[in-house]
Amino acid sequence: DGYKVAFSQIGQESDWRTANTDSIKAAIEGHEGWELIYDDAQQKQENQIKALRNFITQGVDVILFTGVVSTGWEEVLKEVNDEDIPLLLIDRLPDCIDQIDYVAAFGGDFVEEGRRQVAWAGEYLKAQGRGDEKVNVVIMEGTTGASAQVGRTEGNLAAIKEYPNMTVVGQQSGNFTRAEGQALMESWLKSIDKIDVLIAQNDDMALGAIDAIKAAGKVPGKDIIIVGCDSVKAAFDAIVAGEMNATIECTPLYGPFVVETIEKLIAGETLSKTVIHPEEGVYDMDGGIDLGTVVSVKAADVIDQRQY
Amino acid sequence: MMSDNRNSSGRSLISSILNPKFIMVYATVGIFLVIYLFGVVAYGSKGFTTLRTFTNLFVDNAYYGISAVGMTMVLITGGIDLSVGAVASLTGMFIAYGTAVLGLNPWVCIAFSLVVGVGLGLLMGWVIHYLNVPPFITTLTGMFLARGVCALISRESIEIKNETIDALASWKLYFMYLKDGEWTRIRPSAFVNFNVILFLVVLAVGIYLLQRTRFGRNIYAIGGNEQSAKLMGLPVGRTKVLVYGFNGLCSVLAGIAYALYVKSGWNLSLQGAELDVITCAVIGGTLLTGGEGYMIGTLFGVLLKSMIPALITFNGNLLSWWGKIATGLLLLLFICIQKIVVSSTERRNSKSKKAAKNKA
Amino acid sequence: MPDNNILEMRQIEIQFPGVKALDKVDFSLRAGEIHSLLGENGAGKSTLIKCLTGVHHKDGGTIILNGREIQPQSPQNAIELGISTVYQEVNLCPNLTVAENIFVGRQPMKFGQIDWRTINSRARELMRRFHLDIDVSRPLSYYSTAVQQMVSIARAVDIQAKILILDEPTSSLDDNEVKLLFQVMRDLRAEGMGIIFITHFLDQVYAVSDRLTILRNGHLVGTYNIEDISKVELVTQMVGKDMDTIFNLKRVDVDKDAPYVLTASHIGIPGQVEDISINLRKGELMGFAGLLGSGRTETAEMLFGATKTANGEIELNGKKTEIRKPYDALMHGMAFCPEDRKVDGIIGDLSIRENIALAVQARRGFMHPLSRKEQNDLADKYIKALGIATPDAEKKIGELSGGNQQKVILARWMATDPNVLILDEPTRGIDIGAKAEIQRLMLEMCEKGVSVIFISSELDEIIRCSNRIVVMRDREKVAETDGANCTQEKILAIIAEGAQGAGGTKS
Amino acid sequence: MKQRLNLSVLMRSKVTWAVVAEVLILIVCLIVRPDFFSISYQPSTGMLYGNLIDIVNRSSEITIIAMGMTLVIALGGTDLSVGALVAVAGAIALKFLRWDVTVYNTPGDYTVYPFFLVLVVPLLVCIVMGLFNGFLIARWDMQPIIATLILMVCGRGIAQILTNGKQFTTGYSPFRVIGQGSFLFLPMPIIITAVVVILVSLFVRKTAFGTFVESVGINRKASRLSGINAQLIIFIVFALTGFLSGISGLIYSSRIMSNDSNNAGLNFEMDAILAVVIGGTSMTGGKFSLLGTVLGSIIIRTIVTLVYYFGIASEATMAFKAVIIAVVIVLQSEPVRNYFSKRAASRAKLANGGVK
Ligand SMILES: Nc1ncnc2c1ncn2[C@@H]1O[C@H](COP(=O)(O)OP(=O)(O)OP(=O)(O)O)[C@@H](O)[C@H]1O
Ligand SMILES: Nc1ncnc2c1ncn2[C@@H]1O[C@H](COP(=O)(O)OP(=O)(O)OP(=O)(O)O)[C@@H](O)[C@H]1O
Ligand SMILES: [Mg+2]
Ligand SMILES: [Mg+2]
Repeated sequence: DGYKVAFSQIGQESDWRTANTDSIKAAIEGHEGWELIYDDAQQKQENQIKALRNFITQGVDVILFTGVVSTGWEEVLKEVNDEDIPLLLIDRLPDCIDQIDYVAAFGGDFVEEGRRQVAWAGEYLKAQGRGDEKVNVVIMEGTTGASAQVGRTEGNLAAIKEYPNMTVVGQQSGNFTRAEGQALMESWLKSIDKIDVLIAQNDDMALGAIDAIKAAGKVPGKDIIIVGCDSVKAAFDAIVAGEMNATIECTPLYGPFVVETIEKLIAGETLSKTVIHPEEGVYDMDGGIDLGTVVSVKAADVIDQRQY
Repeated sequence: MMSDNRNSSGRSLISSILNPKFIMVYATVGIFLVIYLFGVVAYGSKGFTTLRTFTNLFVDNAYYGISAVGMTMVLITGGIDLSVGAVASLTGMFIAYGTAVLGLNPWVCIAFSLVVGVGLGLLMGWVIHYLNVPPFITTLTGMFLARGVCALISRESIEIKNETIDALASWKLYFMYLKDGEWTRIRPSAFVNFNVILFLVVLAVGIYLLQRTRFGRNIYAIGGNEQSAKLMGLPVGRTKVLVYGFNGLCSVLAGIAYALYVKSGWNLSLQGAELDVITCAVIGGTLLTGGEGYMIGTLFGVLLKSMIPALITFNGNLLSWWGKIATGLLLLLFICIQKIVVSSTERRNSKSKKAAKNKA
Repeated sequence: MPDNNILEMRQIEIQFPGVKALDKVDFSLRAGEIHSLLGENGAGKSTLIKCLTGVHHKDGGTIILNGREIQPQSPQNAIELGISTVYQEVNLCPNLTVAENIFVGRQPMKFGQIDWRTINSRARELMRRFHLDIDVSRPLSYYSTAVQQMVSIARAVDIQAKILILDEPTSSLDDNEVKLLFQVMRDLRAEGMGIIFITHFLDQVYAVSDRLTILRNGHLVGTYNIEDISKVELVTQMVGKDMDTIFNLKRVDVDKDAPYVLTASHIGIPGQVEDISINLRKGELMGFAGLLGSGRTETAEMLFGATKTANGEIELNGKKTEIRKPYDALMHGMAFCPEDRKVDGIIGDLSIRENIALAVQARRGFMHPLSRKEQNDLADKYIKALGIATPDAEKKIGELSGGNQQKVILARWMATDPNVLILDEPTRGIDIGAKAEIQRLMLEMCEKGVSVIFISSELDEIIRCSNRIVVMRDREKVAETDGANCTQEKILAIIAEGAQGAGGTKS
Repeated sequence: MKQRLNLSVLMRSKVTWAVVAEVLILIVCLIVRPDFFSISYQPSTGMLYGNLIDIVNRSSEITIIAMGMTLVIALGGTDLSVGALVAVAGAIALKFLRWDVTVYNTPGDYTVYPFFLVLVVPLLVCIVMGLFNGFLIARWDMQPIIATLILMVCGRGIAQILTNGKQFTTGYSPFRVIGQGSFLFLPMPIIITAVVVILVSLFVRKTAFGTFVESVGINRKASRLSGINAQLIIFIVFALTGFLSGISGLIYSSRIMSNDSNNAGLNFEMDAILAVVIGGTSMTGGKFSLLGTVLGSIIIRTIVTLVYYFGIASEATMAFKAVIIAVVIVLQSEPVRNYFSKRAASRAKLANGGVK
């Protein structure tokens, strides 16, 4: 029997997630001697718990885990610990991370991403010489309660304080979907007199909003600055077409990291427990905006290398 | 276990075991066994045959089961309740918010949830019966309301950190065996927890209520023909209101079980659970037209429905959506069986009508 | 009036939207009497008792039970007050067992649990009292309507109330069963119970009751001792016309050489009805006689394609025809008024107009709709022709009385200009006036050359109207006789003989 | 007198209460934010622009489905599969537009298969799925709610598996026209909806189809015995509902130029049923009102739009919706209507007496 790697994935709710799944699947299935047991929980916590329990029954060798919510994993993860199965936490990390044993944790920094979104807009305005102009910002949130929404909102709001010229005039949920992003933007354009910046907590909502902005007779990317998140291919296209301004990367390509970690694990190395954040970029129309932790890259330059 | 097999003579015992009204239950059990056997053959080597797989069916689905008990009653009256998932979710939220944010005693939260859940159930029952609003619409509104309140309380998932809850959640009864004079857990460990016990208790209460009390028989009568039940002098209004109240209670208990299961409250948890619960009951042989259904059937319905995702996970390579498709097919299969059984008993009925008539 | 009235209803008024169902009606019942309540369809009989049992709430008047004024709120309330009722439509739960139907709501309890053993044994005893030896632990739906009717009577009797109400309990019982029921009623009377009995069979009224009350159009006509009123007088009081004008009907003569319009040879469904052959001439009225459950309805349904025929073939106007569904029959000029008009006939929430136009429309297909004017014309024509009592054609058919509903369904089929008209118990549950009216219409159709198959459980009306009579027994056609010189005795003899014959050869 | 009586008849009608509810909601808006009602012409897109337009525009998907749902409910059933069919239609359309997708491609203004296939295949598949529902219900006498639950459960799975769980995007401009184009100064979905509503109404009311549906819904057996082909009627109604769900799915996916099998049509079945019921059609079957349904659908969308417009926290959306629907439904309930109509009648009597 091969080395059994079990992966409990949240679901297939977006392009990002699909890319994430594909990356990990490809990496593990491509590795000689490894067998992947994959479970997709369809965005349901209970399904994930069931899957984890099932993995234990099957006696897998290592479990990759990302939780649909941040809470409520203690019990089942302890069970995993009890059975001495190494646990690899990826992407969305559980709140109980301090109380359980894991071999490594790897995931995006949602708060930082949220901060970057606002910071990009702020710096961009400064670069345009509009640094002192009063601008109205709307924040289009993701599905309420999802850890990405919680983290990014925290980052968004914290960063807004750094830019006194920005005022939040709207903050509602577009549920991470294009359709709702579109409908929400449509309404905002009517209820709010002036919108200068749209911070959309994922690219899908931003892409939806672009259509609504066009329908309102405004020019997306010019009249309204649009900052998305995730950096999916469609967002790159929109940026290159000049309809969107920037997207903050949140990479789904965990495959290489996962393989490396598991190999180390098999080799018997001890791993550090500090949470590792992947290197992520910021992509925009022209590049060169300095956000402190990262400098933005021109989207058109890298669009051909994008995998998802 | 069932109602009528307490007949005095042996002849009637056999005849009541063979009573066509139990056929659907047998069908459920039969399909369960077939699929279980399939699992054994296909994934036996992966650990499907372990006791753990079986106990996990209970441990992982106790909250569905608890809710399905109440739902079965509602369905037998000929009604439907779409609010169960939302009420359960709301219960989790009350417990999480109450203990984590307000620092209340969990029992206070549970008591409060019971008042709200049962109250909402009773209210919906009242609206359904006395205002004559269809159950589908009434309970859909109830679902919106419960979800809405849930989201108003908190939109983030709240972790439950409380000693009492922790103790309840982590209490487990392991299956042991004697090895070298010492009790050892079987491997992979199999256990039952508080939720399973709660489920079995609720199930027992459900059986008792349905088969051994006037209240339960009134439920069947209402499902058989509400107008007749009324003319027979049965307390139709009261019974219906109480049934929705009881279902509210079950939803709250399911919510508690779910909260113990995930130890958190989240406003989006258990979305779509109502249809899963209804599916369990239907697979268990309960008719949505009312008047037919047994708790035992529902139990097997729950086990059957939860075995499908388990099999998909054992396979480990299928898109989980195949699970959905398999559930749909199972439903189809089941209804076909139901159809065949019903039409064959009807045929038998018409023959026996002839016989009875001749005798008379 | 002697003062042992256990029940007095005074000046009862009930108003339904658009109808005054009861207008200042008085009614009284003594202990130890059987009191018949009579009246045409829609006279308000059922309404009066439903008012007593709390189904409807009265808009005026007082009800006094044992000297105390009561306000029954619900049937439950009425049972508590000692009033036990068998309603007009069977009101039991088909999914519950026979035993449970008898005891539901008042099950004997033991140790906080229902005592199933007692329920079943007591139910078995009770059914034996009605000479029914059936398995009481089977669901009610397992048994025929007659058994169900008996179960519902058994339940009402077992409640041991002071007042027992029977609203048309005999409509689906055969003679023996009716006799049995009367015996039980007399026993109960002897025990001092007051019984209210509603029926459309006048013979039964005379057979069992002590007094009778007549209602007409929601008004009280009067209360009489049974000895004081003759049948003729009674009918006159009920209908407001006298008996002769009602039953002045004549059989239609048929040409002996008239062509056959419908020939069925050896049709049947194994296990249900077998080997039925009939041939029907143009303009002929063929009566189907037989006991309840003898297979007449099934034969009619087979002819009309309502149930699929397994064997045999049907010829229409000399041509072999496949009739697989009612639509086929309709297209071949057949028409069928089903037995259970509430369940199989009326479309309750549609208007009279829509109900009348339905079959014509079905024949044309939905892509060729009748215009509103055509529909109105049809409706007006038949409302007038059949004397349907309604303020206008837009009234919902569900709100009409039974007899008028039956006429609307007849109108639905007459509008299609059928060659063959099958009427299954068109007069069941219908008052004498309407009954005569329907028979008259039937004969008129024959006169116009329509062939009619007429199924009825009342031999006298079959004999009165039919040209030929088919006698059925045990799902078989046992004889065919000429209508003109046939008597009740002769048919009964055929049925009885068939019984011996069948018993001899088959078992 | 006549008029007074009519008032009491009006009070008895459920549609009246739906109108009252919608008007009340809008009056509240008018008081709080008069600018809610402004409509202007948007030269760049050639469309009228305003909240009211949005409400009608965004209600299109539900309205179109609810046309079919009205007939289904008039038949005494419910169709739970419509939402899943929306997802299926979108998935197939995008699959045909983007058959070339292997990994993640740039959405260009092109289509892989001819455009008519993109439109026709999803609709055909939806019709077939509708026929499947119809088959289970008409031929096997299944209860509609259960029969359609099968596809509700499976449908989304089928959509996911068709697209292998991926979300495709397209830039094909003819496809964009369906959801984002304009005609006669109005957004295309409004036009499509109007056409659907008119065609369905004509089909139902100018032929005898509507009467047959009501007849079968009230008493299927009696209808059959009267010569109506009840099975055919059921087949047509479910196939039509499938077809309309397909149209709705095309509009939905054209609005976002992508398929989204997770979210497309999510809970549409509930909204459509609500729209029908608020519109005054009884869930027990029988008489129905298509116009009422349109109104019901608009009421539901008005609520959502208001939530967005007034910036009501998204947390409150559900509760807000619940309260409004609860009020409408209680107002429409039989006892309440009877109460009002009795009062109207007695007031009419009083007034008459007063005059005399
Ligand atoms: N629920 C109701 N709503 C409106 N009208 C009704 C209702 N029930 C009965 N009616 C009307 O009241 C009148 C009396 O009806 P009722 O049923 O009492 O007649 P009946 O004497 O029992 O007739 P039958 O011999 O046909 O049973 C009829 O005109 C009937 O149409
Ligand atoms: N729906 C049914 N289901 C089962 N058995 C039935 C059904 N209808 C009739 N039967 C049985 O079939 C037999 C023939 O019934 P049918 O109705 O044809 O007789 P009938 O002569 O018309 O009697 P009736 O006067 O009661 O209508 C009866 O014994 C009856 O019990
Ligand atoms: Mg009556
Ligand atoms: Mg018959």
